[in-house]
Amino acid sequence: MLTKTAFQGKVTKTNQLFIPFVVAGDPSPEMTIEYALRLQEQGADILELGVPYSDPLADGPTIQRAAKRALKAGMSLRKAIELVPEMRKQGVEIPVVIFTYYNPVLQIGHDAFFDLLEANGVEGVLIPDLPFEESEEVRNLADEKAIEFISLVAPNSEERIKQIAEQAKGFLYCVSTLGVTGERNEMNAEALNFIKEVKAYSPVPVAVGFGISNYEHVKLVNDHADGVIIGSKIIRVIESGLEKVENDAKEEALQDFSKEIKQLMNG
Amino acid sequence: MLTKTAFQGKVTKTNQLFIPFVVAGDPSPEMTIEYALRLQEQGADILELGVPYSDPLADGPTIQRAAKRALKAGMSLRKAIELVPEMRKQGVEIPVVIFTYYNPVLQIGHDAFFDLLEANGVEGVLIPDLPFEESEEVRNLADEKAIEFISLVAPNSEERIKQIAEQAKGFLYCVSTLGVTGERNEMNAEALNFIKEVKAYSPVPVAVGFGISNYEHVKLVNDHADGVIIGSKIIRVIESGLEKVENDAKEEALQDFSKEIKQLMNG
Amino acid sequence: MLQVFPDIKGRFGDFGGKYVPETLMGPLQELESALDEAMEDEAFLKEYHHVLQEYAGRPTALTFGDKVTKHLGGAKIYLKREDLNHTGAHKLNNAIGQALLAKRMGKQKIIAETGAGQHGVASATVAAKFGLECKVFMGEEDIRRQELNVFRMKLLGAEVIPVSSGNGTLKDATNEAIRYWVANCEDHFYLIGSVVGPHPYPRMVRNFQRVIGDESLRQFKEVEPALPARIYACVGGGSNAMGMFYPFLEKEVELVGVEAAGKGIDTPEHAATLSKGTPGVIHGSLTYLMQDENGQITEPYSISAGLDYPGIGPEHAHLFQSKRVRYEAITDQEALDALKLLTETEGIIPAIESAHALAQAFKEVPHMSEEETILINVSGRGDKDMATLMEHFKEEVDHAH
Amino acid sequence: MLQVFPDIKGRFGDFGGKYVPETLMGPLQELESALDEAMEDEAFLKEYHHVLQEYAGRPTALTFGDKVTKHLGGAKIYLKREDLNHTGAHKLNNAIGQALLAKRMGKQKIIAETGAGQHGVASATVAAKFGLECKVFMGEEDIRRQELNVFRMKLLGAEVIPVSSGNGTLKDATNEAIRYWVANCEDHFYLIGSVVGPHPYPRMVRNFQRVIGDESLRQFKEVEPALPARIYACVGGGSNAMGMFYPFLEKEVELVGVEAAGKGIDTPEHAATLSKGTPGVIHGSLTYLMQDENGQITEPYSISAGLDYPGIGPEHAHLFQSKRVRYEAITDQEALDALKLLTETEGIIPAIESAHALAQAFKEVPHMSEEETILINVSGRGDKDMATLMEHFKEEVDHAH
Ligand SMILES: Cc1ncc(COP(=O)(O)O)c(C=O)c1O
Ligand SMILES: Cc1ncc(COP(=O)(O)O)c(C=O)c1O
Repeated sequence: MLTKTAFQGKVTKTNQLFIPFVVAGDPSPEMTIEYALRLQEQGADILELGVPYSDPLADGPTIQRAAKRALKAGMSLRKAIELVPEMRKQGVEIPVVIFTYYNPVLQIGHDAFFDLLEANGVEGVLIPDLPFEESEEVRNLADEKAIEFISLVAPNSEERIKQIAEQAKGFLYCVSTLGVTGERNEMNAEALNFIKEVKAYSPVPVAVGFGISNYEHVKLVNDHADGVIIGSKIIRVIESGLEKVENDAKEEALQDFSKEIKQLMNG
Repeated sequence: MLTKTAFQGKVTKTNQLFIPFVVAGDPSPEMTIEYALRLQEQGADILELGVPYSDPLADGPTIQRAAKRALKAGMSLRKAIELVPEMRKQGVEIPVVIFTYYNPVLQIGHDAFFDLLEANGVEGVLIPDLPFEESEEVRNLADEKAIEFISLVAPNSEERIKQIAEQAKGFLYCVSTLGVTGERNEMNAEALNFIKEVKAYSPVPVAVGFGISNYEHVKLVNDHADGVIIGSKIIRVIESGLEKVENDAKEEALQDFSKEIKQLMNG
Repeated sequence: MLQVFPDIKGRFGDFGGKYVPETLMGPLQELESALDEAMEDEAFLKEYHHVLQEYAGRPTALTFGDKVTKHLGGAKIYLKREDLNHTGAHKLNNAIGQALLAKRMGKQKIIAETGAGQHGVASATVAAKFGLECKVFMGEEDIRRQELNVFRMKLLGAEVIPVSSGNGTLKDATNEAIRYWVANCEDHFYLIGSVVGPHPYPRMVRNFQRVIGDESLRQFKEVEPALPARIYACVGGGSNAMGMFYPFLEKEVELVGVEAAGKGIDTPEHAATLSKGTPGVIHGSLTYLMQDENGQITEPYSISAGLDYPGIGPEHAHLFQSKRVRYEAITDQEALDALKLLTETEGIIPAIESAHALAQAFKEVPHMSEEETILINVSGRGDKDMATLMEHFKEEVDHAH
Repeated sequence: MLQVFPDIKGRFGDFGGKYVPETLMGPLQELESALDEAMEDEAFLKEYHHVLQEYAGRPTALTFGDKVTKHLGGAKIYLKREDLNHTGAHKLNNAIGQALLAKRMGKQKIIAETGAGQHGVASATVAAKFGLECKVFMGEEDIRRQELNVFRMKLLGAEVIPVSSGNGTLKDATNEAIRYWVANCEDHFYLIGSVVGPHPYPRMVRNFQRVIGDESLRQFKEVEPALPARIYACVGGGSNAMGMFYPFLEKEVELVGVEAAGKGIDTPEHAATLSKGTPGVIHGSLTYLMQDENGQITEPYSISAGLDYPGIGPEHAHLFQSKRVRYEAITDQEALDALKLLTETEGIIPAIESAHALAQAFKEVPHMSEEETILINVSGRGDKDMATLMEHFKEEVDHAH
C-alpha cells in the first residue's frame, strides 16, 4: 500500500505503482505517443520515456535494439523532451520521467537541460550513469525546478544504500538483480531482502526494475515493493508488433499491445 | 705447345687439349656414350664424365638441369663408373675423368671407390668440393692406383696456387673466372695473368674452364693455356637436341651435335 | 602539484570521475580499496616487478637510432622498445598488474575488451599465467578483421565473446564488457586496457604503465648527460603515453602526444579526440570524445586499430587543457611512411600505432639542433599489422629490386 | 678438453672441415683471419655485446614455469626466453655478430639463405641497422609457404631471390647462396644462419650464440643453488642448441638435443638427422645427414620449417658420437601438444621448433624429483607459426567454450 507522496501529488493512487519504460521514437514519435496512451489505459502511473543513446551502458540487447531504431528515426534528447507536450495534447496525463544517459545532457548543458524539461512540463529525470557522487549539481538544479531526480540503488550499493535512499525524490529505482536491463525468469530471494532494507530508508515509493517480464514477477515484486518498473518486456511487445505497424495494421498492433500489457499486469 | 706428359702418356698430342664435360646419363647412359664418341671424333683429348648429384654446389643452372635429368634416369656414381668399360667397347679411347662431388664417394668409401675406378679402367678423378687441404688421403690412394687426381686452382687461391699447382696430376683445372659453371661472354684479363702464374708452377698441362662458350673463348684460352674445359656449353647443345632424341630422331640430333662442337672448336 | 591527480573523486582537473550505473559503484569502491592497499604493500609491488622482469622481459631496451638520426639530421633519436615486451606491446605491463590485483582480490575470472586484439592477447596471456578464467569481448567486425589475434586468445585458453551491438568495434566491445561486469561483478575482475574508464582505472593503468617512463628516465641518464628535449608517444586511450610521460611531468621535458588523424582531421575519418573532439562522458569517465551535436558518440577511424577509439584517458584531457602536454595528429599515410623509414634504417618494424609517434618526431627532429636528444616510445611491434602493411606496401617492395 | 674444438682444420673430432669448391677457399681463409682478429679485439666484442643489449633486448629473461611445473609434477621447469629477442628468435644474436664482422671486413653486401624466413628476417634486420645491402636466397616453395616473412624481408629493404633448383626449399636455397657467394665473394659476406657450413662457420655461429648459455648460467645461479640437471634445446642446424650447450659442456649437466621426428622416425617423413642419418658432406661440412644409398641428399620433413634441414652442425655430430649430448626426436604431434600446454599454462606461445625441446622435457620431468631443475631453451616465439597452428587447432579451440 502506497502512502508516501510523490511527484507533487500527481501520483496519488494507493495501490501499487506501474512504471513502464518506452524508448522515445521507437519506432516513431507518433507510435511512442500511441503506446504511452495504451499504457496509461492499462493503469500506468508514471511513464519512463527513454532517450535513445549510441552507447547505453546500462541496457541490455532489447533496449539497445529499440534505441537503434529510434536513433535511425532521428530521435534525440531534445526531441524526446519536446515529445512530452505532444503526448499531453493527445491525452497522456501521467507524470513523465525522461530517462537519458548523461552525455547528451552534458552537451545541452545542465541549465539549458532543466530549462527544457521545465518548459516542456517534464515531471522527472533519471540519468542511469550519473551516480549519487557525481550528481550533486544536477540534483540541486532538479530541486530548484521542482523536477523529480530519480535515483537508483542496487543490492551492492552497501553503505551507500542509506545515503541514496534518504535523499530519493519521486520514486526510488531499485535494481532487483545485478545486471543490465533485460528479461529474467526468476526473482532473487536476496533481492527481496534488499528491497526491505531500501524501503526502510526511503521517503518515496520504492519501485523495482531490471528483469521483470511476466505476471509472476509483477506479483512477487508487488508483494514487497511499492511498484514495478517494466522496460525490456514492453519493448519486446512493441517489437513483436513492428511488422504490423509497418504494414499499415497499426490499430491491430496497438490492440495486441494492450492485450499483452493487460496480461502482464493482471495475469 | 704442349710438352708435358699427362695421363701416363695417353695424352700425347702436342696441340691444345680439348676437355669436354658431359653428365653421365643425360638424358640416358646410351646417349652419353654416343656424345662421347662424337666428342672424340671432334678432337676431344680427355672426357670429363660428370656424376649427377642432388646438391651440386659448384655448378650453374645448366649442369643442374642435366644432373636432374640424369638422376631421373637412375644414374649414380657406381653406374657412371661402370659406364666407362661400356664406352671403351663402343670405341671411346681417350682418357676418362670421373667428375663427382665428395659425398657419393664417401658413401662408397675411399678404398672401394678407387678399386671401382681401377677395375673399370678410369684414368682420372675430379672432386670439385674436395680442396687440397681435405684431399690428402684421396690423393695418396689415387697415386697408389696410378689414377690422376685432378686439382683446381682459382684466381683467389693466392698463396695456395703454388702449393696446388706443384702437386698437380693429369692436368690442372684453372677456374678462369670466379663463379659456378656457366656460359659467359667475355674472358677476363686478370684471369689471363692468373693462368700465366699457374703455368709457371704446374708440372702438368694447365686447362681453363668455367665460362667457355664460343670459339672466341676457345681461341683466347688456347693462346695462353694448354687446353680448354667446356661443360655448360656442351650440355646446352645436348639440351637443344633432347626433343629430337625423344622423337626417335637420334641420328639427326647427333649430327647437329657434331656440327655444333666443330663450330665451337674451329670457328 | 601535478602528482596529486587524480583527487579523491578520481578527477584530473575537470576530468575523470565515475559515470557508471549504480551497480558498478560498489565494485569500483572495492577495486579502489584493494588497489590502494596493494600499492602500499611491498610484497605486491615486488611480485609485480618480479613478473615484469622474469616473465615479460623488462627492462625493455633503450635503443639509439643512429641510422635514422643520420638520415634525418638534427636531434639524436632514442627509442624506448616496448615492442620487445612479451606479446609485443606495452599492454602486458598493465595486464600483469591488474591480473595480480585480481588474484589478490580473490577474483578467479577476468573480463577484458579488445579492439585489434592486443589487450585481449595480453589479458589472455596473464590469465593463462596466473590461472584465471578469461572472457574477452570483441566487436564482430574486429573479429573478422583480426582473425589471427582471435585465434591466439583462444589458444591461450580465453573465451572470445563476439559483440554485435553498435558497429561491432572497440567502443561497443567496451560497452558490452562493462555491461557484463555490471551483471557479474561479484566474482569477475574487469581488466581495462588503457587509462580510460571510471576511477580508479585511469590512475591504476597509469601506475602499472609508469614503468615505461621510470625505466626510460634511468636508462637515459646512463647514456646522455641531459634529459631528452622532447618525448613522443602515440595516444589511443593513452596508456603508453601516460606511462611514458608520468615520471617526466615535473621535469623540464616537452611532452608530445600523437593522435591518429586518419584520412585527415578535416575529414570525418579520424580518431583525433583532443584535436577535434569535445568534452563529454564515455565509458564512465568525463573526458574528450568524438560525438555529434546530440551527444551521440561517433565512430572514429584510423588505419591503426589501437588508436581507433573515440575517447581518451581523462588525465590526457587534463594535460591538454593545462597545456602541459602538446597533442598533435598524424595521418595514416604519414604513419606508414614513418614506419617504413624506421624499418629501413633501424631494422625495427613498429606497430602502426607507434608509427604515429615516430612520424611526429621525424617531422620535428630536422628542425632541432644536433646537441638535443629526443625519445620516442615504440609502444609495440608491427607483426600484428603485417596484413595491413602488405596491402599498402606490397607493390612498392615487389618493385624495389 | 672439449673447448679446443674445432681444431686448426675446423674439425670437431671426425666432423667439420671445409668441403667447398676451390674458389671458396680464399674467402673462407679471409673470413677466418678476420674472425680470429675480431674475437681478440676488445672493441669488437664490446660493440657486439652493446648491440645485443641496447638493440636486441638482451639479456633475455629466464622464466620459472611455475604453472607448467605444477601441472606436470616433478622437476622444476625453467625457460630461457629467446622468444623475447628482437625479431622473435635467437637467430638475431648470430646475425648481429656476423653483420658486425662483415662491416669490419669492409664488405657492404651480405647474402643469406633462409627456409621459413627467420634467419632471412634477422639478416634483413641487421642489414638495415648496419647499412648493408642484403640478398636473401629462399626456395620457391618456401616463398609460397611463408608469404609474410618474405614481405617482412622486403619491407626491411632486402632482396629476396627465389630459388627454383631442387625442391625449392632450404637445402636448395643454401646451395644457391653458396653458388652466388662463389661468384661474388670479393665484396659479399655470406651470413650463414646456423652452426653449419664449412669451417669457420660452425665455430663462428656457435660463438655468436653462446651468449644464450652464458646468460643462462649466470641467471640460473641467481635463482637456484645448483645447476639444472638437464638442459633441452631443439636442433635444426643446431645453433640455438650449441649456443645454449656450449658453456655447459664441461659442467655436470645432462644436455639433450631434440630433433624433429616429423610423422615418426620410422616413416620417411622426418628430419631426425642424428637419429636416422649417416655421416657425409653437406654444404661444405662433414657431418651427419639424410641421404639415399647413392649419397644423394634426401628431402627432410618437419612441421616446423626451422628444423626441416637434412644436415646438422658438425659439432653436434661430434657431441653425438662422443655421447656428451643425448639426442632425441619428437614428432609433429608431440610438439604441437607441448606448444599448447605451454601456451595454456604459461601464456607463452613458443615457436613450433622450440616446442620440440619442450615436448621432450615434458616427457621427462614427471620422472624426475621435485628437488631437481631443468632448463629449456625457448628458441623463438610462435607468431610466425600462427597459420600452421590455426590449421591444427582452430576446431579444437572454437569448440572449447
Ligand atoms: C602497440 C600499441 N600502441 C598503442 C596503443 C594505444 O593504446 P594506448 O593509447 O592506451 O597506449 C595500442 C592499443 O592496442 C597498441 O597495441
Ligand atoms: C625459433 C627457431 N628455433 C630453432 C631453429 C632451428 O635452428 P637452429 O637449430 O640453428 O637453432 C629455427 C630456425 O629457423 C628457429 O627459427
